[in-house]
Amino acid sequence: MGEDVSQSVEVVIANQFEMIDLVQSVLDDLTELVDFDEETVHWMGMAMREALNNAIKHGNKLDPKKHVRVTFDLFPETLEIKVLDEGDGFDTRTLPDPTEPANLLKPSGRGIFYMRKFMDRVDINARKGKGTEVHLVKTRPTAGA
Amino acid sequence: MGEDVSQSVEVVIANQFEMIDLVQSVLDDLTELVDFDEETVHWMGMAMREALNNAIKHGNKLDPKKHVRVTFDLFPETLEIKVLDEGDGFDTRTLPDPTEPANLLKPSGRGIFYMRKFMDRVDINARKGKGTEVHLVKTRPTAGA
Amino acid sequence: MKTTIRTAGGVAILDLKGKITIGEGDVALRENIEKLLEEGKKQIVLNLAKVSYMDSSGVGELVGTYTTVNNRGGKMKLLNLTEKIQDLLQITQLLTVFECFSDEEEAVASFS
Amino acid sequence: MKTTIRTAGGVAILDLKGKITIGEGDVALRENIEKLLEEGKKQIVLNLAKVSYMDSSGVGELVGTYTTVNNRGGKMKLLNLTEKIQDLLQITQLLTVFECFSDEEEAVASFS
Ligand SMILES: Nc1ncnc2c1ncn2[C@@H]1O[C@H](COP(=O)(O)OP(=O)(O)O)[C@@H](O)[C@H]1O
Ligand SMILES: Nc1ncnc2c1ncn2[C@@H]1O[C@H](COP(=O)(O)OP(=O)(O)O)[C@@H](O)[C@H]1O
Repeated sequence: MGEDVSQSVEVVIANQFEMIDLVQSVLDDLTELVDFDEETVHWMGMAMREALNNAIKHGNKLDPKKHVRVTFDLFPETLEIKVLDEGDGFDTRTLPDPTEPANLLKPSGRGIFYMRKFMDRVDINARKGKGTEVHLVKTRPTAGA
Repeated sequence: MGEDVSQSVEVVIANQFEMIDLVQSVLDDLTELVDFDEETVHWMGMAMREALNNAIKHGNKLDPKKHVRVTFDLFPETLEIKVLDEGDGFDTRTLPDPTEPANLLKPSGRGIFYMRKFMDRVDINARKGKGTEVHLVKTRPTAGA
Repeated sequence: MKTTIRTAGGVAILDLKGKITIGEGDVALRENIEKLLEEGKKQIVLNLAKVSYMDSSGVGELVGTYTTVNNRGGKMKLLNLTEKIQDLLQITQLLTVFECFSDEEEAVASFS
Repeated sequence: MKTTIRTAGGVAILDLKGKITIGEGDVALRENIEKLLEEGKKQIVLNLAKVSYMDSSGVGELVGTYTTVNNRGGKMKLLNLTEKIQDLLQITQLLTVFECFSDEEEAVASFS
């Protein structure tokens, strides 16, 4: 692998849940080129799917004419996934903790929590009028080796 | 499925042969959503891979900093794939026929021929400075039904 | 998701198969539970052995149906959690909420 | 692509496995053939039974090695074409060029 980001992929999908499998396939193929174990790939996939679910549902509000852009960048130390929708964003500071007793039986509110558990870093960039970008980062096992 | 093109996907890959499998996965997933038989999907995949080979090798001249853009559009009657590189194009009128006796033993020159055999329509748009776009069209079996 | 419903010792057992995700299975589960409750079947076991994938919406759906069944005076328990589903429930501290079994007879017997 | 080379009745049989495409296998095939020719082994059979995928570069490589072997006074024949490879060669009228067999003994015997 070269010094610069040569292994990058960008996928733009129509705003439909059916399209998620297709982005998952790209992630699967991309992780086959590198050194993550199966378990890591599974949970990373789940984190990405949660971000896609949110982009399609909350961001693009199920509007089939909108799009979700996903970029994959394979850096020497990390695999980074960005999920960008065309929505109005939200306040990331007020997200309730789903493990608090009062929230335990709520039927929703666990997506971002799972993302944070399964990735090494999750940045959410919600910019009014410019959509929400969820940035998922996983450190590669051989990083620094 | 709606009236307009809701099932469209765009994939941008780094200019590397290793990335071709990943575009193939997207095609496989996309064709699972529709009604093509296995055989058709196989040959359509081959046509697309030939276009990708050419984009990476002849168009982008193996430059790893260049990109190939692939778009998939699922229309009511057709599945259309466009493969766009950043190269200088070529003269499509002077392509030799690989089945002519004089060309039969040449080690190359069969890619576009295969594309034309396996797709219902192949348009090649070579525009100097704007890259070459290969437009592959396959009619859906249920079209018009 | 595919669901097969059978009865054992007066308990309704739902064998779920496939994905329970935002686009798939989540609504089907709710509808099946609703039907059982309407028929007066309030002792329910979800067999998750063949559930291949679950996302946060699927987890939410488990929680939602659990609450529904409780509110209607019934009980819903889980059977045969895969390792991955167990992890998902563990992380969100839902293993303390659900009664989980790895043996069907035990699950059925636990209602009486 | 993986290649195993064995000999039967003085004929070199290459069992090819995997993909012969632009990024994979095409160079390996050429190198293997070159080595055989250097060793004086000029009766060559390519067993394609386990070739899962071939693109136009793979077909080109077959043609290229065929010509090389011919030019050096040898003979290269094909064994166990899959249906898809047969289609590929048929379409480009290469089935008339290659001698193809579906029985290994026949292929070997054809050299004598
Ligand atoms: N891409 C997004 N655009 C707008 N709002 C979002 C987005 N992602 C998440 N949210 C907001 O954050 C909340 C919490 O998201 P999440 O933890 O995934 O749980 P859930 O999706 O089950 O509600 C959502 O209910 C929604 O209000
Ligand atoms: N995307 C492209 N950009 C520039 N030239 C191309 C492109 N695709 C094809 N060509 C030209 O057309 C020729 C024939 O292509 P093809 O039929 O695929 O056979 P091959 O790739 O084996 O030469 C190539 O050798 C090349 O000169």
